[in-house]
Amino acid sequence: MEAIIIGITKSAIRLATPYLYASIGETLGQLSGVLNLGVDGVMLMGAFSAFYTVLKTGNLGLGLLVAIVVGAIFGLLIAFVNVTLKAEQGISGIGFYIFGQGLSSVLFSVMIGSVHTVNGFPPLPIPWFSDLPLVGEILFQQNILVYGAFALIPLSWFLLTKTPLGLNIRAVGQNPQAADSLGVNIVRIRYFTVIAGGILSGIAGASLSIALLNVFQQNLTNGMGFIAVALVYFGAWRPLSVLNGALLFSTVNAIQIWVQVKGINIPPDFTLMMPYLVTIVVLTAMAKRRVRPPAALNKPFQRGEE
Amino acid sequence: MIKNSSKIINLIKVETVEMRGIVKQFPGVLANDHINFDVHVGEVHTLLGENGAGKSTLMKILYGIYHQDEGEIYVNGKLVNIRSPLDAIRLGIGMVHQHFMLVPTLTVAENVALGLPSSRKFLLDLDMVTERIKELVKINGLYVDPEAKVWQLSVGEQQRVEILKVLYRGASLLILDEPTAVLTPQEVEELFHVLRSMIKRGYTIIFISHKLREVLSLSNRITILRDGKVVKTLPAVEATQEKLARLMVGREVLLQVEHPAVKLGKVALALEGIWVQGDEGLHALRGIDLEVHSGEILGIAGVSGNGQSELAEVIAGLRKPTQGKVFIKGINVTNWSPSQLLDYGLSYIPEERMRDGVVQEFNIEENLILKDHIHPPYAKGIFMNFHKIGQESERLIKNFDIRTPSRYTSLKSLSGGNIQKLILARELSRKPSVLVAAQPTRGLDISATEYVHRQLIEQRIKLKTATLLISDDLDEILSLADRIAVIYEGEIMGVVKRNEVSVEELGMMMGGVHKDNIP
Amino acid sequence: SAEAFRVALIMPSTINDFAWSQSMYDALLTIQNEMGKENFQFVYSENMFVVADAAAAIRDYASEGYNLVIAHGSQYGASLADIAPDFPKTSFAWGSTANVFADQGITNIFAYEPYSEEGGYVNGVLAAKLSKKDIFGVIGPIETGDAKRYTEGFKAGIQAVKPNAQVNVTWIGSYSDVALASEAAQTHINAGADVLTGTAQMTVGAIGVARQRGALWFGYDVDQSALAPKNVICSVDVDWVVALKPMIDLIKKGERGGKIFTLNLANGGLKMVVNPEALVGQTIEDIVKGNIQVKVEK
Amino acid sequence: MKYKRVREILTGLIPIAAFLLALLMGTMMIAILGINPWVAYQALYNGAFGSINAIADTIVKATTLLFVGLGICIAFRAGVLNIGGEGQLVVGALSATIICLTFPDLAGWILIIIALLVGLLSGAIWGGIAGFLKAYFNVNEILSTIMLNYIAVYGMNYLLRGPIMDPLQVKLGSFIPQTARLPQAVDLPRLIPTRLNLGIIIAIFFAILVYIFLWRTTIGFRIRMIGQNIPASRASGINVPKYMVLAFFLSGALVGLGGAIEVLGVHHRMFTDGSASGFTGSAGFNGIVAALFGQLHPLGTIPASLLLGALLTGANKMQRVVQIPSALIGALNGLIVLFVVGSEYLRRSQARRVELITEVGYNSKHKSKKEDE
Ligand SMILES: Nc1ncnc2c1ncn2[C@@H]1O[C@H](COP(=O)(O)OP(=O)(O)OP(=O)(O)O)[C@@H](O)[C@H]1O
Ligand SMILES: Nc1ncnc2c1ncn2[C@@H]1O[C@H](COP(=O)(O)OP(=O)(O)OP(=O)(O)O)[C@@H](O)[C@H]1O
Ligand SMILES: [Mg+2]
Ligand SMILES: [Mg+2]
Repeated sequence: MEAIIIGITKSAIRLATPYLYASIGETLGQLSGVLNLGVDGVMLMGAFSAFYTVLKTGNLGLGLLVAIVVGAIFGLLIAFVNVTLKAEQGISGIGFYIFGQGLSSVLFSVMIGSVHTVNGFPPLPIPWFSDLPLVGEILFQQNILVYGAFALIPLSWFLLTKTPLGLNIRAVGQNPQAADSLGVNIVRIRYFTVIAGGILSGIAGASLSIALLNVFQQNLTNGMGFIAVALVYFGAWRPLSVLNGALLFSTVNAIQIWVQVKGINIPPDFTLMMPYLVTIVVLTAMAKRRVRPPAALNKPFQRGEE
Repeated sequence: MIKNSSKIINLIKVETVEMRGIVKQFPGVLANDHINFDVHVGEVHTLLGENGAGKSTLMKILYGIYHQDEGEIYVNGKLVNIRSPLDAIRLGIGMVHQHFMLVPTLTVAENVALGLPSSRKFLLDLDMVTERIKELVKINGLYVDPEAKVWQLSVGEQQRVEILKVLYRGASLLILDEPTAVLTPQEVEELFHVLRSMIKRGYTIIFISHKLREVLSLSNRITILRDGKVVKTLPAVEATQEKLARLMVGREVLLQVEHPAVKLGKVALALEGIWVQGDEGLHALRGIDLEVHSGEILGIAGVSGNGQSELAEVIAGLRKPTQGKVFIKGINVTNWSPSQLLDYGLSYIPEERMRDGVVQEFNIEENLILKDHIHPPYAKGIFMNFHKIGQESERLIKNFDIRTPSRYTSLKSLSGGNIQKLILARELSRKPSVLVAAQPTRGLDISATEYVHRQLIEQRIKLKTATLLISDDLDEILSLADRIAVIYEGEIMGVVKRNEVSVEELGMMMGGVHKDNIP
Repeated sequence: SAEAFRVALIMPSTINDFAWSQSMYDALLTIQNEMGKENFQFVYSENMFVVADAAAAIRDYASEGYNLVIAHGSQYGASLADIAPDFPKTSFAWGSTANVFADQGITNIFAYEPYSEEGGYVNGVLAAKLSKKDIFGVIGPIETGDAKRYTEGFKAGIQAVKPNAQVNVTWIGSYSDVALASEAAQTHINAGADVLTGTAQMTVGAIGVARQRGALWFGYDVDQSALAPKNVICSVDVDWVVALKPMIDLIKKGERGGKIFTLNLANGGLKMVVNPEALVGQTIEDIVKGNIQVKVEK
Repeated sequence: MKYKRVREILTGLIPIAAFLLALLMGTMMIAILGINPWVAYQALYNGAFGSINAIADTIVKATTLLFVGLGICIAFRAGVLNIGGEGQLVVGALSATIICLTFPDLAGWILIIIALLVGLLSGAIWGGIAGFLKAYFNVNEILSTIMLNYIAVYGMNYLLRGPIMDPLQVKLGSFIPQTARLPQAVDLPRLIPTRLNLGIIIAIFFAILVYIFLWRTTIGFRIRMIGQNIPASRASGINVPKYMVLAFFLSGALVGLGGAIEVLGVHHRMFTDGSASGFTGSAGFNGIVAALFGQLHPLGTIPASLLLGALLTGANKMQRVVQIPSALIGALNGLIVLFVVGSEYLRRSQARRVELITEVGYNSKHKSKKEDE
């Protein structure tokens, strides 16, 4: 029994890792009023660039760095289109998704050509903690990017609630006119959050290609970016709830696989359906909580227009 | 530095501001047409003008929200280029906007701290901000709890937060765009008290209001705008209400509508023991009993935030009572849907005009039929009858004198007064048997106000409409209502005939003294 | 010189998917190298997972007078049956299936079908012999087509050697969800499996896990040992050449279609590619290094 | 006045300029891969319009895009984003297929009508669920539609692997996850001897219908109203949740119909490759783009769908001719989307300036059209 629990929770944690990066990134953007549906595209670019770097240099740190840079560049482009060009965010996001997916595949075809594996970040047991019973094995024998993903929750919470920047971010997403009238630079804040989102999406991709799966293949993320966006709504723009959402989704998925492995007789299609079904049902059950999206979400800012 | 101002704020001193030949063009409107305007330290300079005259635009230019197409601005004699609010703030200019600029989900302290560097660099220092705010509150007597979330505050309190924001930034020139529009007489008095003491301490104030009595009592100088041009600048001592009105409107205006008595019909609207929950969850109405006869205007007086809004919403069917019944023309309409009520002859002039009254992206024609588009003549079956809609709109635009280039103009580009006229046109043209009018003249200029008042009276005579008039403006209630009900913390302190009550008595009731306990 | 034989290939995934599509692409390359560029030319459309687009491609190639148009995906059958009659001079090939639409009076479609189960069976037997724990994990895309047949074969192979061994099967529900495939592998290993296998391109994720956690892997489609030299024991290489060569000859002879080519162990269409590095290589290395002393009684 | 007219036309050209700019970027990418862009783009053009078949394929692709785009228009106007197109297409197609397989003996045209209606209805329900969850349970529609897409796909895989799998497949033992071919009787009539079928006519008919619905009927008025201001809608007596569900319902209905028509018009059977896109070709997403290119206006979406359809069809030809990695086309399409959405703001602000040139001479007709957009 214990082994099963350990197995499932470890699976869940691995599965949740890329979602955490991407979802927190998206949360930042949305809190400041920018919706980005292009997460999946950026994840793919991050995944590819990190993988390529590691394949060529064997340097994991460098791979991660490259993913961060690529993510930042994409964040910059997304910010430019959505904030400066005030594009309809629902659609520009789709554009970035298609673009990132296409570009990463082209680069893969011309620069690598066929599937390879690399040695990704190895498990990094945390001294003392990793010896704890149960939790030790579950939580403290993961690789560094997994730790990073979970560290991100308190960090982002702190940023949003305890720092002036966080205050500005929340204000800009709720009432840009008010923030602007107090000299807050709306554009700068939104560029910041969106670029940060890009970076985190890049890392999310890297966590797949150089830490968890250690391979790259065209469309490696297989739509994870969209789930990540969905989880932001599940988490109602609160890092902790985003974590819950990611863990819920991933745990059900882990159980789902386990059910199949155990040969329990349900058509696989139905077990595969579960994570998605459960997520909706749970959220529906939580309908009572009246959370409103950031008032200015998906609304470009124009000084002087209420 | 200004003496006796708090040590925690260092004021940015403004001696003079001069705006020369300011021009601002909006699609279809010349909002400011070569305006010259100046203000000197220690004075209250009032901007007066009808809706759409260009007051807010001029001030938004001074505050860096718009940039002028032509003209220069001089601060302390130096030519300045104000590109953004930040520039204005740095120059010691602060603005309290006509439509509040607060983040409702944040606390007062957070709203104040917004956009300021933190003393603890990368950490918020809300405690310190809170301390300073308390300080400012003491010095200026603007009471408000720094830890409260803004959405929980009454309009008056929000007003103070806006002023605190400005003071906190060390501004010494305050632009107040219609600060009193949303305040009760008491609150206005308090505010003026604060402002006067600030003037003594070397602040300078640009004041915008439509209420002439206020203007005369506060201002040193008055500048009147019309159609984006300066009509005249004169010392307050040389001005009278009548004179100002004439200058603003360009014709005689009677500031008091005559109020012929009509014999009342039977009860059209009745509330029985109505209890209602407010947004904060507590009961906003606690057992309200009211009767309004057809042909009667019942005024609801009270300090804002005592349940007036909830009262209006309950009758309009937008809020469900937890207890009690509502009757219209003898029928129990409790829990009827808004649409049922509309069809049953209820009209509603909402307090939150922009939020509940109009659709900004729709054009004027569409806004005129928001409520009746499913009924003939506007609809043929499920189809809209644009021919009829066009005719009707043109008629209403003409009759209610809505100033617009065309009925296809989008509502956004109308000024406050015209928007209210549009709502009035829509609601009254429905020939309602019961009309709920919440703050119907808030933010309207005198001619528009006069217009609205006349309409309400006429309605009462012609259609025998039963009108529930909710207003923070006691003068308005006194000049329009047949009977006055005073509301305090969700309860009715008493219902009195207009000509049988003194302002003092009303004041006491508004303060929570029940009618029967008045000596 | 006689003009070159021209082939067009339409495939659902990419030429480097390390599975289904790549195996066919490699086959055509092989043939080209044998016959020479001047005698054999081919073009391809990859990622034609959108069936409507594939149909357009098929029609377009046919109208450009290619000798053979290969629709390398079972989902293309229907479109093929629509298009083939309009181009009686062109030959079409469809896989993997045993259906040439003779019932519809169509004569210019060849079919090819790997007996995936045979390869699966061999892998199963080897796996059974090598497993210490007698628990096995299979990771497939969706329970259908070649994946299904391969899996059935693999099971049968196991049963033959160890009747009461336990074979756990997981279906990923997609050909591309690498993350889920790798998590499935993890779970299999947690459930005690020490030997894994699977089909379709998303299994690269699973191979990575086998490599990381030291489980044995049995490959399918192509020789997958490159992905985990120490873990991939043996791969079933689907050698489409075995079907294509005779097909091409028939066409040159003037036949247009109607024949079904099977790829099995008998005709070498399925090749068992043993990875010299793993196990064998390991053992040799150990002996050479002296890690293993082989003692013989004199 | 003439000057204004010119400016208006120039403004209208902005998106097209952006489109060309994107192609220019693509040119560079292609050149970098060492391929002659001119040849590539020629192929692109030929693939889309080069032959009767090419044109037919373009239009066939556009048909589905148009149906989705129309659904998106309605949703957008109601202030909601429906990215559940993929799932709604699948559900619509599946249900239509099942109907045809269950009642093969019904007269062709009756069966066609029933199948299309069922497809429409089930798409509507699939969309309606998202609307219902949003309106009454405060579940964000982006989340629910994404989840519903996956649920639809797994449901499809289940049905096609078992319950409705082609018996022949079982007999042959190749277990290809697809249904039997539908009775010839339910094939949508072909307009010319190509894959071009009645579908496009139906789609255009519905485009006009949606236009009339949104701007000429009271229900459309209300849907547009809740999209702009919910409190005011409530105060005006509109049952906002009800109309939100309705909007999603209608949105899904159009998409579902699109799916049904794809089956009856093109594939004549249902099949899966494990994902939705094998059947939909990602029309569920591309339709959103089409709607935007069409200014979220039903009539504008017609040419937009054709353009996008041409692009996607031509792209495949481009791959065939110059043998570039197929993904490059994806990247290119992405660029085009980005450049066009990016240029939107420029166009708007330009349009506003043109407006500013003069307010006189309102021609009510011309103006009311403006308001539509
Ligand atoms: N952002 C804008 N876009 C277009 N027109 C505008 C804009 N802001 C103001 N206007 C127009 O400019 C004119 C002046 O508006 P402004 O708000 O300055 O009037 P005001 O004097 O403040 O009126 P009120 O007393 O109602 O506040 C009005 O006709 C208004 O319609
Ligand atoms: N990437 C893909 N997208 C869509 N369909 C695919 C894809 N890969 C394979 N298929 C289809 O699924 C069926 C089985 O493919 P799969 O990859 O499972 O083959 P396999 O199990 O590796 O065996 P073989 O390579 O011998 O077919 C094939 O007929 C093919 O049409
Ligand atoms: Mg104003
Ligand atoms: Mg294969």
